[in-house]
Amino acid sequence: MSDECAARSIFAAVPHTAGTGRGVIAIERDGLAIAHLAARATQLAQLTERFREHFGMVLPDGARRVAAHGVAVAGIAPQRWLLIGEDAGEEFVSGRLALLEHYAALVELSDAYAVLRLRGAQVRASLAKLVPIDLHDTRFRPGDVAQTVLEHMPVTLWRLEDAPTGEPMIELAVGRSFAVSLYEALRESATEFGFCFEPTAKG
Amino acid sequence: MRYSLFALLRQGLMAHRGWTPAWRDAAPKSAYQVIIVGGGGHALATAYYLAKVHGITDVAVLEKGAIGLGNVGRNTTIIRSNYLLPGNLPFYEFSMQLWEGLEQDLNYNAMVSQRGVLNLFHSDAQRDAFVRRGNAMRLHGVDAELLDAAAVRRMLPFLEFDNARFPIQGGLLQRRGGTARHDAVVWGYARAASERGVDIVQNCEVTGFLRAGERICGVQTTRGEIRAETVGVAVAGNSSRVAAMAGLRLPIESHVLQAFVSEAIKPLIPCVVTFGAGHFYISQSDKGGLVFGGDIDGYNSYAQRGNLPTIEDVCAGGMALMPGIGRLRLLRSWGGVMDMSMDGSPIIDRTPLPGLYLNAGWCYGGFKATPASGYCFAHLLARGESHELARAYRLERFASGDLIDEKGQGPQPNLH
Amino acid sequence: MRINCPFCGERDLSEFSYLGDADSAKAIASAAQSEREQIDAVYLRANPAGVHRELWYHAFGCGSWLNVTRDTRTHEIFAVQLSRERTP
Amino acid sequence: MSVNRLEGEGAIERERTLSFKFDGRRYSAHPGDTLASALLAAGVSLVGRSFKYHRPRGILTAGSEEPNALVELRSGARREPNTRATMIELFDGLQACSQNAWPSRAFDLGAVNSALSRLFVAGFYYKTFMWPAAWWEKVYEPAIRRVAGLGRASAESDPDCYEKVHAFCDVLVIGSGPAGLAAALTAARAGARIIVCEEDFLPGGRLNGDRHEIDGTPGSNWARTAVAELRALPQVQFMTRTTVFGAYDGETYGAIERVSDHLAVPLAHQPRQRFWKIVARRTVLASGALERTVVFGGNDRPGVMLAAAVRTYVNRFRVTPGRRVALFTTGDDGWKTAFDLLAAQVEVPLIIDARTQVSAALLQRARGHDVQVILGGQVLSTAGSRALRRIEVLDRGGRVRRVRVDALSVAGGWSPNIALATHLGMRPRWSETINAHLSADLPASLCVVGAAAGEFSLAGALRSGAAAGREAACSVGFAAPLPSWRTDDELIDSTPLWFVPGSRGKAFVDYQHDVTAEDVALAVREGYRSAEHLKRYTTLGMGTDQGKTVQLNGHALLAARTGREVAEVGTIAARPPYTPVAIGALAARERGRNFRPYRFTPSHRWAEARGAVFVDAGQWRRAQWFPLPGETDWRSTVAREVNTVRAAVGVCDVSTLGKIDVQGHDAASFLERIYANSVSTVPVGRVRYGLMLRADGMVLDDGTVARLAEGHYLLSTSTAHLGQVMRHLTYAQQVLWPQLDVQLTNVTEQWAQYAIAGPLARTLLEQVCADALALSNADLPHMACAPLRWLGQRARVFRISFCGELGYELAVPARCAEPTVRALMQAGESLGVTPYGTEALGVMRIEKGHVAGAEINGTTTAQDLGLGRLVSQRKEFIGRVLAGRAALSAPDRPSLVGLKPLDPQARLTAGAHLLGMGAPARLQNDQGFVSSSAFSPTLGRWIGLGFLSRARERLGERIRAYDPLRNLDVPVEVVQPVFYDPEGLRVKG
Ligand SMILES: Cc1cc2nc3c(=O)[nH]c(=O)nc-3n(C[C@H](O)[C@H](O)[C@H](O)COP(=O)(O)OP(=O)(O)OC[C@H]3O[C@@H](n4cnc5c(N)ncnc54)[C@H](O)[C@@H]3O)c2cc1C
Ligand SMILES: NC(=O)c1ccc[n+]([C@@H]2O[C@H](COP(=O)([O-])OP(=O)(O)OC[C@H]3O[C@@H](n4cnc5c(N)ncnc54)[C@H](O)[C@@H]3O)[C@@H](O)[C@H]2O)c1
Ligand SMILES: Cc1cc2nc3c(=O)[nH]c(=O)nc-3n(C[C@H](O)[C@H](O)[C@H](O)COP(=O)(O)O)c2cc1C
Ligand SMILES: [Zn+2]
Repeated sequence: MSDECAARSIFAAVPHTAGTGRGVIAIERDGLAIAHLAARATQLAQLTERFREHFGMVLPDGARRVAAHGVAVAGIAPQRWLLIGEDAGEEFVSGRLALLEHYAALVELSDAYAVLRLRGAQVRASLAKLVPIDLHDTRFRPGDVAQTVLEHMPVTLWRLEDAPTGEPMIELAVGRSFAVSLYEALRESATEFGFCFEPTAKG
Repeated sequence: MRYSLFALLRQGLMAHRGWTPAWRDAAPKSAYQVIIVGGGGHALATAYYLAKVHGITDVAVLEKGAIGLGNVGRNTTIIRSNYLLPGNLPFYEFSMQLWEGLEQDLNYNAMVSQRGVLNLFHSDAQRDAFVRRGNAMRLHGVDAELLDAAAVRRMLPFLEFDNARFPIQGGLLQRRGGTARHDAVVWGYARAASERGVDIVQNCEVTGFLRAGERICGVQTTRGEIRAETVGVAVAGNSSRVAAMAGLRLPIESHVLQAFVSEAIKPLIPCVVTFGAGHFYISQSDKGGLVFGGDIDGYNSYAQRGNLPTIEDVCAGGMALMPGIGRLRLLRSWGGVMDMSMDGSPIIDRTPLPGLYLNAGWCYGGFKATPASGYCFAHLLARGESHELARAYRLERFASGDLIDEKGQGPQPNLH
Repeated sequence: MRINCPFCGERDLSEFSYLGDADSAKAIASAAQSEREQIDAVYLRANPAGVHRELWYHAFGCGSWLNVTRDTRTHEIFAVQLSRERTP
Repeated sequence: MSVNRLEGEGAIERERTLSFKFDGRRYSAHPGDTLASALLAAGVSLVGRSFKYHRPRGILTAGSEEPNALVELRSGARREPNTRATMIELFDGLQACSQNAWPSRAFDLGAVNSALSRLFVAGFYYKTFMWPAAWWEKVYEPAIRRVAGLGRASAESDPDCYEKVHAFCDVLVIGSGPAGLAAALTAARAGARIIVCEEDFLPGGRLNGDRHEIDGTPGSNWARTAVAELRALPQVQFMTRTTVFGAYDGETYGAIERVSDHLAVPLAHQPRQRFWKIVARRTVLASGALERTVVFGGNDRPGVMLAAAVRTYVNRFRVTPGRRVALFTTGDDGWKTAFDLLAAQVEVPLIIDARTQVSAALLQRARGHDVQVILGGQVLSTAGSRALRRIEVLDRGGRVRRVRVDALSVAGGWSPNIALATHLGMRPRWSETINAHLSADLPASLCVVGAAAGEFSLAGALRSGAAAGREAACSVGFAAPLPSWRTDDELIDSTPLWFVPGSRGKAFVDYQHDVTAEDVALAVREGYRSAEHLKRYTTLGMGTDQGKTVQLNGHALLAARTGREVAEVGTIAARPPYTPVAIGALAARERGRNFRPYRFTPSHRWAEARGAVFVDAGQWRRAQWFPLPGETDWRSTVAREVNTVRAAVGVCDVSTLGKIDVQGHDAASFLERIYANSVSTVPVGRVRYGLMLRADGMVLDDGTVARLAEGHYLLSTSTAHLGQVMRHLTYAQQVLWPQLDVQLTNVTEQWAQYAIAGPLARTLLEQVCADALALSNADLPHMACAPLRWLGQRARVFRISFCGELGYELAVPARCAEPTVRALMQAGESLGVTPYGTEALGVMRIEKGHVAGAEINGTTTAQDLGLGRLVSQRKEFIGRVLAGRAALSAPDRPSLVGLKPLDPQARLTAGAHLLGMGAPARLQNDQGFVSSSAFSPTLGRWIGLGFLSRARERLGERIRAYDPLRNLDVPVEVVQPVFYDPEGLRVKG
């Protein structure tokens, strides 16, 4: 029965490629466990300490993302982060509640977002048509996080280390209700460069 | 000199050498019975009605620059009386009636064009709100019609009906609404007031008030002190600055509204169309330019210019409504600084300081009010008490709770 | 206009929403005030032509409220602070 | 047919020929031509007619400042009126038509206006057309409108698309003339991130139009090399066909790239134009200067052309505007035109220089040719019906001579092109040196160079450009060496001649709008003496060209007529856009269905498959109702849905409601300050209805407050108000009470939520989750909530009801939405379950008297809404004080009532006003209005909610619901606002 509720593609219904070439490749990132972490007042220091002990990472104090052992944490606001687990199950949040509860509010948001990983030589050119921020190599570096607006939709972006091919890789999260409009905007911006879309097979 | 076709023909024969200045460019006297600060539409109309209705001609209009270059010279010229609330509706309808006879009254063609104002709606809820407004209008004898989508389509076939994000369900139409040639309104009132003896003093900035105890008894200006029994302030957009000279704080923020005109084209848009859901409205000027606008920029400003996000939003609204204007070109964009009041409605009232009266808070809707505002302000200045039609426009209403909030946005001026 | 959000960096106007004069915000918080004081705080504004201290919300960014000091004649911005960290 | 095409090399591809049509006639041209150069080459000098007098007009310039040569380009849905022939890059198959002429441009009936020009002076319409009053809309105005306007719009939807790009750079260089290129090269070599925007399709600016040498090579070659160097650098973006149209706050510039305008149609996946929003740390404005005309009789005749434009046509396009071309100049620069024409073997019979003295070098050079030079001369008038045939020249001795020419080039002096340096409100400053305005009060990030800064020599342009490029690069952290280039010398002396006083015939100060020197005099006579009044009265400078080539002359004339200096007259603000911009480009992708994003609930596809009809709720698409096969009338569908819920059970997707998670040690006391009613007393596991007020005491929103744990609440908001509520809460948290320990998380997207309502709701739920949760009244009473396992996931159930039946809301992680709704439908099949939409929900909430958006409209207080009893008197909360203002509790203030037509068949409509039974329909008698109405299937009649004065005293009274807009006037009874189960027993069932 629980199979039914396994993570599934939010994008399953959309057409998959447009244009020719592979300037922009979008891969749906499903199965991520996501939680919102907000420090309790006056508990930041303890939270940071606890977090370091448990995850082996220092909570970034700006719009940065760090990752270790399949868990990433991205600063999205003063004293607020998104905690992202790769292929993590339900326990990702519940299992950590006890651990962090005293220092932070930890709220499950795994289902709140549609997340795409974008790569390809033209990712920046394509995104430049969509978001009003500077994505230049030196301005939006690997590990940087940005929340901004994409055609009236609130989005969060973070840049990963470049692909082995040297292509930039950027992940983009949007509220899941916007997924179709986001997809359409992305496809139109990328078609001139060749757009490949790879939703999750499970869809 | 009276304006007429005959006068024009006669002057044509003598190379138009016989025309005289439309209004006297007066130098300030040392004292007047009434001083009106500001040389915009409201101030000039006030002066005119003071002279015409109340026989008070010892009046000076003091304008810091040249008359008519404030908001009255930069608005999108829409006139209408499609208001909802009883505090507003009779006032604006009276204004509409004054517009209807204005040209003959002033002997100046202000090109009042009753080509209709259509407000589009896109949902049942919006429709019901419009119907409520339309019914209020009808209760006051104002014309209002409810159009369904098919009727809107017949009237404006070039709107986006088939591919719209927010499909048009219909519209509220006031046929008597329309536009007027804004500059001509200024010049017409100036000429008519000047003819009746009013001094129009340009390049005369009011920089302070003269006081006798609590009482205001004149103004300081860049052209010297001028005394007066009564001082009326009608400086739209700058009301807070002038009030501050008298130590008053007002329920007003100054905001910028941008407006736009396209290159002139042959007639395309027969009426005024407003697309509330897309923050866009448009009409076509007699010269052929599409005159359009949208929301205010949304932050306190005295800069008389706006920024790109609003321009993008307005053009997007335009394209969402009328995808046929895509290849027409925007010719000029500009901004005006307006008094945004805390409930979106104006103030015509005495101030706590005897001798000082205020006409302010017109937001983006004061052009259409010009005749009635002048009429009622003149009444207040002449009689010391509010005109019946402007009774609701009191300063005290914010304290008492008698707000006139057509949009229900509350004390958040950038949302009105 | 671009506002330098202390958390997100410099961002375009389109990401922000505006509230207005920062001083009136304070008065709203102290509900213990008299009706007259509340009325003044909620409705009256200095509305200066010049330096203005005002509140903005980084709606499409980090969700922070910002205290911005700005010239209303030129739109020049002199300072931006997180409201929650503002120095009184 | 290329009668005016010259030999030799220019910037056109002679080997290739393009064909195009103008007014239906076929012509040929070459790649690199503009429509203007191609028409000139073909000997077409008459291009269109003017606005008012329908005067024949030709081509005055070679750039975007063109006032005369406006055409309708393309046809059908792609028709572009008022397009400057000088800016149209020729493509094969191009079609264009002249404007404002009927039946043809050569023979135009509108030209009778010219004969009536005695009447049609500036502002004539203000003085007439006033009688009879009703004729304005019927007769006068339509006539005026028909003749006004130039081209015709296509009313069809624009078939092309546009896109917007956000760009960032260290240095933005506007213009690619010598100054711009020098700046770009200098800064780029240092390593700065650079964007260069050039309006023209050929970079180089005046280097293409003039014959210059830089470092021993022709200027145009130097430009080509410089551009190649720039283009090769990775940190440089070099864009041609790109006009920077406006400067905005925050170092933001708007630019339009005409990606496809030089093609018949855009290539696949390419936009027609691209709108660039550029944020630049530094900007170098190298936009050059604009040449002015001189105001003299007939200065508008086809064949009269600005001198620099003549050079551009000759040198760049290898076209001459005529075969016998005279020159009328006010400075050294104009002479270059004569020399270039002569070099191209074109006859130059006459050089008229308004100055009485010129440098010997010029005279020397002229002497080598068969040219007559008149110093201190002036052109009084021109002649020729559709093209220039003759000019009349006054010499210093007072002699008038007539000279036969077919073109006249006019060099009235140069005005720095500083529009972009004034968009932020800077007023330009008059320069006595160059007799024109220069930019002033520049912000630190902006630097003006080259001719735009009044540096009129080539050497000066290069020098100032390089210096600015270096300065800009340094200021953003790059060290740049200063290059230098060798150039030939040039003479740049000039003395302005604004107008020729003894002009004969009409002398224009605004070509497009037919404003003449006489109009200026008339305006002055009538008191319109400030530059702004002159503009508005005569429309001087208000055309598509914004008076770029001639407005200053108009001001000089105004100065002379009013006894002032030109400097005293002031300037007219240049406003964005610098040149007109397609509205579609600024909208970019936001049109049609892309105007705003769509939001879909997690089970949208299921609803779609189920045949739901959707409705827009803000950005959301929500299921409005679910017709069954055979149901054709939506009312019967909704009635069935309501009846099913009331009698059995229904399921409604309420996922769009806002959901906010609130935690923290101070969560309770925080929420106490937010809500008007008490929420800290809600026990864990319970839900309470909550009301939030704005600071002014009006209701902001209502919703539920569920307490999940001691310091943990979950709030719900209405769909429409989530954004506002979230903003309000964060404001309270961060601005008002930052010391409180509160964490807010918007969890709206995380949860799919379903209302399960009806007497069989519990039965239905039990069938699917009895093992997970005890649902009895004792275990889960009304207004309780509990967690449960659902389909293997963590879920929540809330025992709440909007529709007044026994009801639950089941919240599940969004991924489980479809399995959940399917499971519910399947389990409910035997119970007769129905999905229901927003319409049925709306009907049922009216039956229950619950307020919604139509009632919570920003002008209603808790009391107005009949919720006064909820408002706590014992605590401080936002809005408490001001809600107590006198007028807000006045007894005649309308408050919520129920309304029921006396006639059970009669329809009640929202928007109707409420009047006393016998009272005449007048505003004074208005006592309120109907806010919501619906046909209640439960009651078998229309019912409504509304606001009525003195409502409390009037229950049972009969009044009218007056809706003249819909031709309805319905007697109604005032009743309690709860029509159904007033005791509220059913929700407890
Ligand atoms: C872009 C835009 C579009 C609009 N569209 C419409 C519309 O379609 N319909 C509509 O009804 N309304 C519209 N409005 C609103 C309308 O223009 C104004 O409400 C109205 O014109 C204000 O009244 P006024 O004419 O007296 O103001 P103004 O013309 O602004 O007059 C005020 C005058 O006071 C002068 N002044 C200021 N301070 C001093 C001082 N210290 N001493 C001396 N003089 C001083 C100013 O120079 C100015 O001339 C619009 C406004 C704008 C900005
Ligand atoms: N002898 C004289 O009296 C005199 C007077 C003026 C100019 N000049 C000559 O003009 C040249 C001046 O060089 P320069 O580089 O300053 O100017 P320029 O005229 O050579 O170049 C300016 C460039 O800017 C572009 N441009 C203008 N506005 C633009 C905008 N908004 N967006 C994008 N592009 C825009 C133009 O298309 C043009 O290519 C020199 O060659 C000089 O000799 C001579
Ligand atoms: C109804 C209306 C129509 C206008 N039409 C034109 C026009 O056709 N051409 C033009 O250049 N400006 C037009 N304008 C704009 C004015 O030139 C000017 O920008 C505006 O009045 C504000 O003044 P400012 O730009 O000097 O601040 C129009 C303005 C209004 C209000
Ligand atoms: Zn931020």
